[in-house]
Amino acid sequence: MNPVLQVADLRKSFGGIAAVDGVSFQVDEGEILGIIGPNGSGKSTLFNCVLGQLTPSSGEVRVDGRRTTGMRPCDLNRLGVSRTFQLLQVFPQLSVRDNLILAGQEHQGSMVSRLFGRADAGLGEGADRMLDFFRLSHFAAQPAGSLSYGQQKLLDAAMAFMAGPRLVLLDEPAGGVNLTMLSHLRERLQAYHAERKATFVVIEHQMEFVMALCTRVLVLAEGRIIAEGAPAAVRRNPVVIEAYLGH
Amino acid sequence: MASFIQLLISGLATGAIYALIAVGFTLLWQTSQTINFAQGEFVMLPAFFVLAAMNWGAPFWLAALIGIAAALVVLGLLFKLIVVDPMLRYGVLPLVISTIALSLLLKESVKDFYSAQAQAFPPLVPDADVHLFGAVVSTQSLVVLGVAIATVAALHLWLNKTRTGRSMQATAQNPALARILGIPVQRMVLYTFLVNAVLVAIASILISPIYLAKFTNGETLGTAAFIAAIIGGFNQVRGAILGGIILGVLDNLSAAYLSSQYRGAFPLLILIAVILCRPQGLLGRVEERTV
Amino acid sequence: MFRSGLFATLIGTAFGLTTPLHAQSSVYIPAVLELSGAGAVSGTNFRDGMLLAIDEINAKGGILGRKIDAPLLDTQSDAGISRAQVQKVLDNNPYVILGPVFSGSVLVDMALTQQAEIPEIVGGEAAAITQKNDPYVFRTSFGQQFSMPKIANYIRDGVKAKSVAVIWVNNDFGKGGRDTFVKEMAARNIKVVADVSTESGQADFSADVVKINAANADAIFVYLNEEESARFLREAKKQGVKAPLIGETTLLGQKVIDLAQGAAEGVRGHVGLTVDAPIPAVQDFAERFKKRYNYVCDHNGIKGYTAVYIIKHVTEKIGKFDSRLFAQTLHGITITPDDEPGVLMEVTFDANGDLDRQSFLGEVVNGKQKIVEILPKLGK
Amino acid sequence: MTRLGAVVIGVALALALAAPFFLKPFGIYLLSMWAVLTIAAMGLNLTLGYAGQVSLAQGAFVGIGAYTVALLTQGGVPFALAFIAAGLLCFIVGWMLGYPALRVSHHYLAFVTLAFTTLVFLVLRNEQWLTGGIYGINGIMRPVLFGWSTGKALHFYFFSLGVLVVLALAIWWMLRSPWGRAFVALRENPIRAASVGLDTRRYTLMAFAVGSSLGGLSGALYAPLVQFIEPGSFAINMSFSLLLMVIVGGSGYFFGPFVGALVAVLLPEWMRIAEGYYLIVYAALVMVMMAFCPTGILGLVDRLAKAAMPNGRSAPAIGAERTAP
Amino acid sequence: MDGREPLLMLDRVFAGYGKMTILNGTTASIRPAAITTVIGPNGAGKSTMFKAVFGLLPVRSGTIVFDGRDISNLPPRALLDAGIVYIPQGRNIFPELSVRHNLELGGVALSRQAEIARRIEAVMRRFPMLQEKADQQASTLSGGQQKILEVARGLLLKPKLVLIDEPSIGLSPLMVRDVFAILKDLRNNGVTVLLIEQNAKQALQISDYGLVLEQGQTRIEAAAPQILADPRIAQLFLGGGLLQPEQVS
Repeated sequence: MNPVLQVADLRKSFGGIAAVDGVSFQVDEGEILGIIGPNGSGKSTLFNCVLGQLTPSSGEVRVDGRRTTGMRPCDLNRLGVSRTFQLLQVFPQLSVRDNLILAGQEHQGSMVSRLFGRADAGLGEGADRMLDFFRLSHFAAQPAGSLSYGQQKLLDAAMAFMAGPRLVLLDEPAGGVNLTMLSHLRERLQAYHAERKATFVVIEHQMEFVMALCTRVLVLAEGRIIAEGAPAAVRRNPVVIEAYLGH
Repeated sequence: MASFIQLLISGLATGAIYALIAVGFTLLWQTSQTINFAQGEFVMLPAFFVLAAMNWGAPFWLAALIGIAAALVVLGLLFKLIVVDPMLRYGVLPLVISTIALSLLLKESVKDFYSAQAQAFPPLVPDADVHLFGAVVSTQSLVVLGVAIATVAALHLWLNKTRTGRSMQATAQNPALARILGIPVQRMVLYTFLVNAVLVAIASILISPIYLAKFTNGETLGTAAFIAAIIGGFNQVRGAILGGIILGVLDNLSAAYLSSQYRGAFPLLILIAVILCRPQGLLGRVEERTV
Repeated sequence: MFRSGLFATLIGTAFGLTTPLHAQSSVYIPAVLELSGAGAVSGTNFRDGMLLAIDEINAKGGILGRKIDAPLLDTQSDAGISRAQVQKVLDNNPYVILGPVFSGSVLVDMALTQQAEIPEIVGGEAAAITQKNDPYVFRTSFGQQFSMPKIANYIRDGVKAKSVAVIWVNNDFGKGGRDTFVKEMAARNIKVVADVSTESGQADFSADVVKINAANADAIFVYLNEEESARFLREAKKQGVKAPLIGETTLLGQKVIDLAQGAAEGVRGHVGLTVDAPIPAVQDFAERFKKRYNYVCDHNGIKGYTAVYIIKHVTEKIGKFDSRLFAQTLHGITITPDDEPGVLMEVTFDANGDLDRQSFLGEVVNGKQKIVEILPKLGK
Repeated sequence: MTRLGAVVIGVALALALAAPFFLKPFGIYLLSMWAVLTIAAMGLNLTLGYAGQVSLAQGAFVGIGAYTVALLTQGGVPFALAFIAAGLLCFIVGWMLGYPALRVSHHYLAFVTLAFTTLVFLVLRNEQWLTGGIYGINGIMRPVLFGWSTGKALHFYFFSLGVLVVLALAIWWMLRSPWGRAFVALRENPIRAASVGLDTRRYTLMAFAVGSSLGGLSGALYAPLVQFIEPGSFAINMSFSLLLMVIVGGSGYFFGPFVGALVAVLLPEWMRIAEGYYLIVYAALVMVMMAFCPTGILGLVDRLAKAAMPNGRSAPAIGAERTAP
Repeated sequence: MDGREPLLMLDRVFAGYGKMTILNGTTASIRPAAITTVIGPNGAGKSTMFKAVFGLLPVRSGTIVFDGRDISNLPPRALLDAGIVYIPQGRNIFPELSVRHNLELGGVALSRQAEIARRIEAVMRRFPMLQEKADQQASTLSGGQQKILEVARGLLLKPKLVLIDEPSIGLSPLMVRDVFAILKDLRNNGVTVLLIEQNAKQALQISDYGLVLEQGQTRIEAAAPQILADPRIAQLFLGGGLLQPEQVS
């Protein structure tokens, strides 16, 4: 199988303190990798380094074999890496449909063709299908800010899929989402994965969610990988329990 | 050399005034995110309070006190209550427009209700010249420099040596934490407005004997205060002082040695350079941003 | 709904503004002046002098039995707004327009008044105003092309200077004066050794005085607005400037002398219009002005005052309110105080709209402007 | 666009076309000034209201445009070419001025652009060989287009109105294209925008450049309208006025600048009934307006309309949705 | 459990940010003169609970009773006066002020200057490290020293209840032990401590009681050893709710 994402010996320190301390792993095509770990274990820093929001202190990141360390987030996205955010990050003043079109439009044509071409950049139908898929069609014309929290989370996830990405990094997709919405979200993610053979990396605290969704789990503590394996095995691993509950 | 010292000393005196105004400006920014585009007019106005009091027959010292008191009420309390408070939660821009309108209002009011003419203003000390290192310095400039330094020093002492002053600093540095500790944040914000009012009133009384009191005086002073505040560091009292002095000296030196037609351009170029290379200002600290 | 409401109000209001407010019993002589902004001092002086004259005339029954209706329109010292205001008054068929004072504003308004054939009596002193063959523009004081030669002659013959430093304010007034002055100096083979530009509203003149002192000129020509003149004089005194300081009306006025607090002693220059002129009518006017407005009138006050009386005289001479005839008559006319006391001094208009009067060489002695020489009218 | 919106636009346009026939030259001049300044305010609304970049340089761009047209037409270049040159020059300068916006934002950017405005003023004033210096440039001719002279007030008004309509349509087109969505995204959340592939750097520069070029085009009309330009007209006060137009009208609303410019051009004239005190009254009114509707007039209309339609789906007067159309 | 009245009681408290509801009817009874540790997975609402108690987040419904008095939605200042002190997560010092002045700001709620000075002296005697560095800028302290400064500052008011959120984050194990020792000492002096701790095992070891939050609801309230021994705790952290929670809308 082809590795979609390869992270090699990644380090990132802030003022002498290593938040990510030599992390290496790879994600194969079609995999759903979960990354878990207690607060402050470096999950978000790791994500931000992979996504180009932060420049790693050392180490490298490859996407489809191509070195992407230090690339701008927008360029990475156009290479097919998309993401969702931990806190709500939709564009509240744009309509739900426009949020989706926006998430795909930069992958279409050039600056000039986007100015003179169609207003929906040819993404209208795609957006409508995505709305359907995430059961958001009813809200298409509403400003995204008027949606409930869980619906906005769904929209956030839908946006990540708009451009047909190679790799999706989901940052706490379940955070703050109520249980009904949560199972809906999980079910939709699984459905999307099944349909498109997409590759996911998920950071999540909601263990039930991780265990149900992921095929493989990495456990991060104090900036290092302390365990790796199938969800059920990781869960029983005493090292992991120790990391979570303290010494 | 003598002329250089001449320029340096008058630059320092002018710069000290800019510093006074810039300090107040940064205090308002720190505690309430107010960019006061009327700050120049705030300096122009108290001189007219003093002149009005003198017209009513008050001796100069009393008139000066009345001027400061009036500034406290009008430029401190009323400014906060009427102009700033209602608009604070709508972000910076509406307040910017409002202070721009306020500057017009103050200018026009002085012009219409007092006079369009420049007014002589009584000096704090009799005018005399002192020779220093081959340069001639008027006692007035020395007084300006002295009082400005003393005022800033007093403010600095107050901010650092009194409990209230430290509470104000705490409010400016971290309002959320200040609230948790029970510091009356709103009252501290009011104090900064009052401090600003006192600073501009003192600046007004210091410069008016030299600049003359005129309704348009604020136009250049306000801009100078912005530039000084930014060069020095928008969130630092010390920075504003440094910025003011750099600006005053630089203005004089560039007018004398570079180009008088473009004298206004040099501080602006420095300003742009500072913003682009060191946006937090020479002494400022980086404002934390959350990603 | 809201927007259409705004538009309706717009049209309504614009109508309201353009409906002539003056009745037949009055004559409409609007004044477009710098009442706010950088030119407010000049504009308000002009206004106060003008209103004094109007009240005097109206108290005596007006012009040809009609009261003067002179609404004030503020240009905010901006040429674009001044143009709009002149357009506004032109829509109401004015008899004559007074103002503005800023030369830049005059230059933009002239095109409109010329087109409408309405005379405009202005306060501007830039040479260009009367060099455009506009038969409808008239000055109230010397243009710089008349005053500068007088100063130049004085510097050559009176001061006997071989070199001169010039300090000027970088607005249209100062730049215009400076350019004319430098030309006159060149014509007289006097070297300009320092040419210092200052900002309007500038407070700190130490750098400028340092530069001027370094130039070591035989004389220093100062062409600044009043407050700046005062600030400059104080700095010059402080730094011990030795060379004689020569200036124009804006250097020798009583206002400057008061503001400079002793630093104006010994300053000399040419004064076109001054309340200190040794002419009883002028001093009498100055007193009335001071009594009414509680401040000392400057040359702009005299401009406003005399402008109104010139209108009165010419109108009474032609016997009717005819704007074109007014302009024709004003060209080449000479008005003496005997004909019309309100003009204060004998004045002659030439074919370009420039005027000619006596002027003065003055000096500041003991805190007062002392006239040391009366320069005759050029035409004599 | 709702039917109500279309009706309001139609009525407004009809009024704009009919009004001058009921007005004397002064009224027409004011309307022309409104049309010309609306173009500049529309540009600033793009930079500030849509893309979220605070600029105090718009007045300087009006100045650059005005001088470009004045100098070129006096040098014999046809107006149409000079007009395009003004827009193009401001586009380039605006693009370059956008670079600071990539490094700093908010008040810092405001001060950089404020400094730029003052520098432009100093250059216009001091480089007399080129710009005529403090004397300005007088006698700027109004253009003759295809044999049709715009010398008369009424003709020039229709010319300005025409340019305004064409430019407004162009901007409307741009805002309804993916660019408009991108600008709003840039304003609301630049980090998120980058994560969906938006080249925030390029769009920021583009917002600055297009906004500035509208300022230049406005200046290109300002020069022949007033027929006289001087550096002082384009000092910081012009930028302040344009900012006021955008904020008072409603920043980020498509028709905000139209309303804002109307207020800024007409309000001082209305206030002249307060005679000598009119500027005091005007300033006080602006302060009151900011206190009571800080989101601008259209923001207020929007709010009222939403209050009137409790289902939250607003269909108020056109342009009262603060998003890309 | 002993028969003493609880010092702090939460009764079906709802609170959250914007559209997000974090506390979904949280209920708790905190015993006086004891350490109670709040544990639970991330996002369970632990910090939110503290903020709601301390008046930093509006309580949408439910009541919070302290010392027999309803304190729901009182401002922080009133809560300080009532005897509650809150020490949030992270660094909460004024870096540019001296250590002494940082301490002093903890006493703003006291009116008498002399009293504050006296208490500062007392606190400094208790923490000699602070005495040593009294006139240095607080930013020169190490992370653990800063935490001690924060705790010491909180003690200036002689509070009845201390809310302390994740004091061990970013501290070395040695430092954590010091901080925990201070908390134990407080409890021994009659102060009630409510503690949030990621390091659940270690925290529970010094605690008298434990409180387990999940999804903004209280799952277990019991004596600390009992919770330590509960096999469900590991499960709670590593997935699978304790109880199958009812649907939350």
